[in-house]
Amino acid sequence: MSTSQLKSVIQADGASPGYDPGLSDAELLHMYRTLLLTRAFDDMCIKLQRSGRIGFSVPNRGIEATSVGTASAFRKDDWFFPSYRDFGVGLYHGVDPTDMMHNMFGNKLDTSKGRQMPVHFSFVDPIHLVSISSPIGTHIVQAVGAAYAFKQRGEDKVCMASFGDGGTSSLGFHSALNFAGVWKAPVVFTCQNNGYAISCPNEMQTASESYAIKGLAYGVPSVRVDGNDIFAVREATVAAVARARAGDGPTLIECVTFRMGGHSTSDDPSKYVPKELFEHWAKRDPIDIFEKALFKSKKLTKKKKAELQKECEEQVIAGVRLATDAPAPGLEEIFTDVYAELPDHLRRQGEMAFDLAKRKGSADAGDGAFPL
Amino acid sequence: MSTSQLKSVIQADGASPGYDPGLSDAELLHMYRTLLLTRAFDDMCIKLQRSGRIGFSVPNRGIEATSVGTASAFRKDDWFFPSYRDFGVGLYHGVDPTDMMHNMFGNKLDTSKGRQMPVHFSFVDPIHLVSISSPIGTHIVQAVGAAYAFKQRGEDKVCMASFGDGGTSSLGFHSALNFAGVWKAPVVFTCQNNGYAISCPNEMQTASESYAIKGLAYGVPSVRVDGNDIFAVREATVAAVARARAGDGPTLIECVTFRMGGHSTSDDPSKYVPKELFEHWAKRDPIDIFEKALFKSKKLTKKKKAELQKECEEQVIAGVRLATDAPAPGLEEIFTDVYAELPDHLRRQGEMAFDLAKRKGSADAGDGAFPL
Amino acid sequence: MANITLLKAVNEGLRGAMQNDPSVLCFGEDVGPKGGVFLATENLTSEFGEGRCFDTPLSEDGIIGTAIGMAMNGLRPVAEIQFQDFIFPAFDQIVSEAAKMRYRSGGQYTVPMVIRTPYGGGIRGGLYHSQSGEAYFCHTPGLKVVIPSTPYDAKGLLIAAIQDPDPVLFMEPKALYRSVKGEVPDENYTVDLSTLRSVKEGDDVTVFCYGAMVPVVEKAAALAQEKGISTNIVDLRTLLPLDEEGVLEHAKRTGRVVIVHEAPRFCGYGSEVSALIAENVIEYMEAPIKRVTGFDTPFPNTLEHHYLPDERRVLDAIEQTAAY
Amino acid sequence: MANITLLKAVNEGLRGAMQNDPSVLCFGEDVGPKGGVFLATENLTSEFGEGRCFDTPLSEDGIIGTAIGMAMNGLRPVAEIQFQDFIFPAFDQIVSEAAKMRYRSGGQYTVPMVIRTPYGGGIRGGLYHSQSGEAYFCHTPGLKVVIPSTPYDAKGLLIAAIQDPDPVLFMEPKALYRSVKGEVPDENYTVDLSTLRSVKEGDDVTVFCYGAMVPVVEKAAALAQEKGISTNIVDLRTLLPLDEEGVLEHAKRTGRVVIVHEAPRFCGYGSEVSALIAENVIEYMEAPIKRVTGFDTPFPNTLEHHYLPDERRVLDAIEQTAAY
Ligand SMILES: Cc1ncc(C[n+]2csc(CCOP(=O)(O)OP(=O)(O)O)c2C)c(N)n1
Ligand SMILES: Cc1ncc(C[n+]2csc(CCOP(=O)(O)OP(=O)(O)O)c2C)c(N)n1
Ligand SMILES: [Mg+2]
Ligand SMILES: [Mg+2]
Repeated sequence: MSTSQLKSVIQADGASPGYDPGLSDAELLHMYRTLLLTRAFDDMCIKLQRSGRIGFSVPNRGIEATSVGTASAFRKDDWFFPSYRDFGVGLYHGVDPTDMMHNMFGNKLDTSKGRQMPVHFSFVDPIHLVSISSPIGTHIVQAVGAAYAFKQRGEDKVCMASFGDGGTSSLGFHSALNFAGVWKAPVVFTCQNNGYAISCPNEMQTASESYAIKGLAYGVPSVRVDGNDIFAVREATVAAVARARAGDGPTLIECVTFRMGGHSTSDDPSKYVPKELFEHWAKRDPIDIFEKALFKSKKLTKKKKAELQKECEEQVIAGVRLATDAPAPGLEEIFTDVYAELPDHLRRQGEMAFDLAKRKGSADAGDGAFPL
Repeated sequence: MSTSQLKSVIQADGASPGYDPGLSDAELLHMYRTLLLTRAFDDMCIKLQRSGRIGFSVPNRGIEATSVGTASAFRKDDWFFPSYRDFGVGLYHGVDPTDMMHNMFGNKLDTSKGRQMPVHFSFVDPIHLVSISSPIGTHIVQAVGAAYAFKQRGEDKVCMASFGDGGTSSLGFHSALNFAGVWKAPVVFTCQNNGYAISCPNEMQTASESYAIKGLAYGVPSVRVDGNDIFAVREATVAAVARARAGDGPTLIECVTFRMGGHSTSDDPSKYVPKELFEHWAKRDPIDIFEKALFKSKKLTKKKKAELQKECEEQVIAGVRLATDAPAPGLEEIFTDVYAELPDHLRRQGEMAFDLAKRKGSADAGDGAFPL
Repeated sequence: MANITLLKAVNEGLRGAMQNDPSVLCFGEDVGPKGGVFLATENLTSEFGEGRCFDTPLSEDGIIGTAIGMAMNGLRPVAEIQFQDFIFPAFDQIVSEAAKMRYRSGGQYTVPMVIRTPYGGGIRGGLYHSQSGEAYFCHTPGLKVVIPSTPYDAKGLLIAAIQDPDPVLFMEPKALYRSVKGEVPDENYTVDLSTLRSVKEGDDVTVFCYGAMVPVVEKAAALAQEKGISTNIVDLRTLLPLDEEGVLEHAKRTGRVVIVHEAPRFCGYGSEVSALIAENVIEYMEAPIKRVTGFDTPFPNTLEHHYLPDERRVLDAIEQTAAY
Repeated sequence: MANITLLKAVNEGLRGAMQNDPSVLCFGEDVGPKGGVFLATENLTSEFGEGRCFDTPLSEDGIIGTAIGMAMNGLRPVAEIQFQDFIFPAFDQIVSEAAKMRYRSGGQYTVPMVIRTPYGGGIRGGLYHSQSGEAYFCHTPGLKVVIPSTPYDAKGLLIAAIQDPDPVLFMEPKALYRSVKGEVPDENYTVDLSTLRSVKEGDDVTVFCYGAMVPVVEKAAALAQEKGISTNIVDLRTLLPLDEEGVLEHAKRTGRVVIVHEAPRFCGYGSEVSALIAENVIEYMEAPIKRVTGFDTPFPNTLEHHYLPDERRVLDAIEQTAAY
C-alpha cells in the first residue's frame, strides 16, 4: 500500500492476473448490472433536468466504479455516509431506483418528504444510507461517531464515509480523521478524487503529494487506487473493512477518478476543464474497463450485456413514471419532523398556513384543515 | 530534516560542535537575558495571581527556549501571531515587560484597554505581536492571510504563527496549512508540543507519529526539533524564515518541549501528569541547557549571570509597581472600538451606563458624563 | 434530598442518567480524569470507565460531529463544550446538522443528544469566557435550548434533556455554579422542558429572565418591594421551544413588562419575548416593554461589573415601568 | 447610467472598487475563472489577474480566516461565501475574530473586509441553498450587516462596504439577482451604511422589510391600495447598525406596523424591530405589531412557495393591522 503510487488491478487487456475478487459469477454480474443501472439512472436524471421535469441533478458519469466497488466491500448492516456522487452504492445494496426517483421529484413518496433537493437521498432500508447533507464534509465526522457506537456496543459493524477531493479541505475531514485515529474507530474513508471541486482543480485544493498522504497526519493508514478500476477499489476497500471490523481502526482510500461532466446540471465545465482531460478519461471509462475484464474472463456475453442494459433502462423508466404520478407532499410536512412532537408555536403556524392555502385555493391544502 | 526524528544541537556537555548560530556575543547574551526575563516575568505573574492581585496567568516555564529561539530567527518587521505561552517573543524584540504587566492587571495603560483577560497581549510596536485570541487556532489561518498580503505587495516580510499541540486539532490549523501550501505563503508555523492540552496528553490528541508529520498532508515541509534546545529551535526557524522570505513557501516546525506546571493558574496538573514526567523534564530545563552552552563557550560568567538575573527581576518588579498604580480603564472603553465610529445605539447605551455609574457613585464614572 | 450547589446538581444529573441508561456517555475536552475545568464531570470516569466518560482532541467540530453520529446510532451522548464561547467551531454541526437531521431525513435519522456548556459572565473571563450566546441557537428550528437557574432545575432539566428525542443545548450559568445552593432529591427526576417557572408572584411588573440573571432580578425585586412595587418574576428556563402561552399570561397579568438577560440587546433573546407580547397582547400593555441587557459590545474584562446587568439596573427598569 | 440587473450591479461594484484601489481583491470558491456560481465575479480574473480574483480550497474557515489576516495587513479583501447556508464553518472566524479584533486589540488591529454571500429562497434550493441567516450576525457587535434590494443600492452599498473600516457582511438576495433591473450610474458611488430607504410613502400601515421581500411587499401594498389601505414601505437595507431613529419615526407615522422577512420568526430580525418599537414608541401603537416571516422550520424544497411569505400573506397582515 502506498500513499502516492496508484494501485490498479485490471490490466489494459482486461486481465487481472493474481487477483481474486472472491465473488461468484452472479455477484460479479450484479456488480456489472449495478454499474449499468447507475449510468441509466444518471443519464435519465440529466435528461429529466434538461427537459424541465426535475430541478437539478449531479452527474455520476465516470465515478461509477468507485461507488460500486466500495459498495461491494461492505455488508448490508454496515452504515454508509455518502457523497452525493454515489448513486451506485444504494443501487448495489438493493435500494429501489424508483425510491431514488421519488427524491429526484421531491414528491410525497420521497423518504425525505420533498424537503431536500434532488440527489439528497436518505434510506434506512435495505441499508443505512445516511441522509445526504449539502454542507460538504459534515458527514465524515458523524460517521466516526456512529462507528464509535458500534465499537462501544461490541458490534462488528463498520461505517463507510465517502467524499470528494474538495471534501478533504473541509473541517469535517480534519476532525473525522483525527478522532478516528485516536479512537481507532471502525470506519473507512473513501475520497473520490475526481479532479475537481466544482471548478477548483486538485492543485488549487491542496499542495500535498496526493490525497491519500493526508492520512499520515492522523496516523490513519492510507492507500491510493485507480478509481475507475472496480477491482482496485474493491480490493482496497475489502482490506480496509476487514481492518476496521477486526478492531484495528480506520483507513483512508483515495480513489483517483474523473468527473465526466459538469459539477451539476447547473454547471458548464467547458469554461474550466481542458478538453484534453475529458478525452483522456473517456478512454478510461469505468464500465468499459470492467466489461473488458468480464468479457476476457467469459463472465459476460454481448447478449447478456444488451439484456441487462435494456432491463436497467426499463427499470429507470418505470421509476420515472411512478415518481411523476406521485403527488406533492402534504402541506403539513413543512411542520412535522422539526421535533419529535409538534410544539405549540408550530401548530399555530401550521394552522395559519393551511388557512391561507385554503383561501388561495391551493391544491396542497387538502381540505384546508391542519391535520395534526 | 525529518518529521519524526528529534533534532538537537546543544550536547549534554554544553558543546554544539559544527553549529554556528551566526550571532555576536552581545546577541547571544540578549537571548540569554530574554530567557531570564521571561522566567522572572512568569514567576512574578504566578505570584501575583496566588496573592490575589491579578486574576489569572499562564505558566511559561519549560517553554522559554522555544519562544526565544523562534523570536531570534525573525526580523522586527515580520509579524508574529502568538500562542499565549510566548512571553519570550515580545520580550526578545523589545516589548517592555511593564507594558505586558499592564495587560496582566487590565488597567488603563494596557494596550487592550482592560478588555482582555491577562496574558492576551497585543502590540504593534516595537513589533507586530498580534492580539492574542482565546479561541484556539483561529490565529494560525489569519497569519496565512497576512502573509499573503506581504507576498501580494512584493514585500520580503514573513508571518510567524505559534500554537500548541492541541492547536493542531483546531480548524484553524487545518485551513492554515492547507491554504499556505497552495498559496506558497511566506509563513512559518511553530507547534509548541508541550505534551498536554490542558489535561489531554499527546496520545489522545492525535494518533499521528509526530506533529511535524502533519505537514505532509498539506505539502508543507516539516521538521521536529528539541524545543528545550534554543539553538535547535533557532536553526530550524532561521532556515524556515529564509525559505519563506525567498518565496519558497511555508514550513511547519514541531518544537518538542514540556509544560513545567499547570495549564494555567486555575489548573492542578498533579491530577493527570505523572510525577516522573516532571522529574524527567526538570533535568532538561531550557535555561540550564543554554547556560551550559554559554559557560562552555565562555560567553557567560557566574558574575554576569547573577547581574543579569538581578536586573531582570528588578525590571519586572518595577513593572508591577507601575501597573498597580495605573487606574482602571475609563467606563467609556466598554463602548469604543466596537466600530471605528461610535454608532448611535452605543452612544445611548454609554450614556445610560454613565448615568447609572454616577448614581451608584462608581469611581469609574469620572464626572459621570459620557465623554464621546 | 440534599442541599447542594448547581454544579453538584449537574454532576448528579449526569451520574443518575448514566446509571439509568448504559447508552448515555459524556465526553469533551478535559471531561475525563480531570473532571472538566469546572468539575461538572468529576468522578464519572472512575465510576463508569473510560468508555463512557472521556477526553477528546481539541476540536469542538469533532466533539459535536461525532456526538451526532453516536446519537444517530443508538447512543445518548452528552457532549461538553468547555466554554460556550468555544462552541462556534461547532456551529455548523449544530445548526446545519443536529438541528436539521430529523427534518431532512423525514424522521429516519434523529439526534437525541445534549450539548452541555457553561455560559455567561461574572468570572472576569473577558471576551471569550463570558458570553451568552443563547439567541444564536434559539433562532434555529430543530434545537431545544435550556438554561436552569436552580440546583433542582439543573438536575431535573438535564435528565429531561438527556431523555429527550431531540438535540438539546443545555447552557449552565457558570456564575451560579457554586454561588447558589438548593434542595435536590437524591433520585432521578425530570422537569418538563418547555414550561416556565414562576419564581415569585407579583402584581405590578412582570420580569422575564433566566439563568444567572434570576438571582439578580430577585434582589432587584426585593429593593422594589421596599419602594412598594410588587414584582412578578418568571424564569423562562426552556428558551426553545418557549412556553408562549405562559409568557402571554404573565405579561397580561401585570400589563407591565421588563425582560432581563446578560447577552447583548440587539437581536437578543429579549427581543423575541418583547415581540411575542407586542404581537399578541399589546392591548394589555400599560408601559413600554423594557429590556435590561448586556451592552451591544464584546464582553469586557476589567469593567465587567458595569457590563453585566445588576440589581440596580434592573431596579431602574422596574421602577420606570411601574411608574409609567 | 444603464439599466442592469442586481447581479450585474454587484459585478460592477466589485469591478469599480478594484479599479479604484489596488488593495481590493476577491476570492472564494469558484470565483476565479468560473466567475462564481452565480457569475457575480465574472471577468474579474481576466481583467485584474489571478492575484486579485481567485479560487480557494473548499474551506469557508480558511476563506474568512485568511481574509481577516489580509485585512489586518493592509488589503481590502472581498471574500465570497458561495451560499449563505455554507457560512457556518466560518462562524467562529466571523463572530469571534472579525467582529472582535478591533475591540480586543484596543484599535491596534482592524478588519476592513467584506463578506459577500447570496442568501434566501426562491430557487428550489431546499434546506441548504435557501436560508436567511441575518439574525445570527445581527446579534454580533462589531459586524455590520447589509442587504440591498435594488441594483442601485447593490452597487452603492457594496462600494461603501468595501471602503468601510469595519467588517461588513453583505448579503445578496439571490431571488432578485436576475429578476430586478434598475438604473445604475456607470461611475463609482456609495450609499451610506446605516440609513434606511423609504420605498413608498403611505399613511395607514408601515411595513419594514429588506432584500427579496421588498418586491413582495410592494405587490402586497398595491393590492392593499385597491382596498383603500395606504402602505408606508421601508427597506431597512443596513440591518446593523440599524437606523433606529428612522425606524421609530416611520413606526410613529402610521401607528400600525408589520415586519416582513424570509427567515424563521423566532428570534428573527423582526423581533428586534418589534422590540425597539415596543420599547420606545409603544404609546403610538394602535394595533399589534405583526410579523410575517418564514416558518420556524428548516427550509423545505418542494413546498417552498408555501414557506416563503408571499404578497397574499403580507396583504393579510396589512389588512388585519389596518382594520384593528
Ligand atoms: C461547506 C460547503 N461549502 C461549499 C459548498 C458548495 N459546493 C457544493 S459541491 C462543491 C464542490 C465539492 O467538490 P468535491 O468535494 O471534490 O466533490 P465532487 O463534487 O467533485 O464530487 C462545493 C464547493 C457546499 N456544498 N458546502
Ligand atoms: C476553541 C477552543 N476550545 C477550547 C478552549 C479551551 N482551552 C484553552 S487552552 C486549551 C488547551 C490548549 O492546548 P495546546 O494547544 O496544547 O496549548 P498549551 O496550553 O499546551 O500551550 C483549551 C482546550 C479554547 N481556548 N478554545
Ligand atoms: Mg471532486
Ligand atoms: Mg500543549
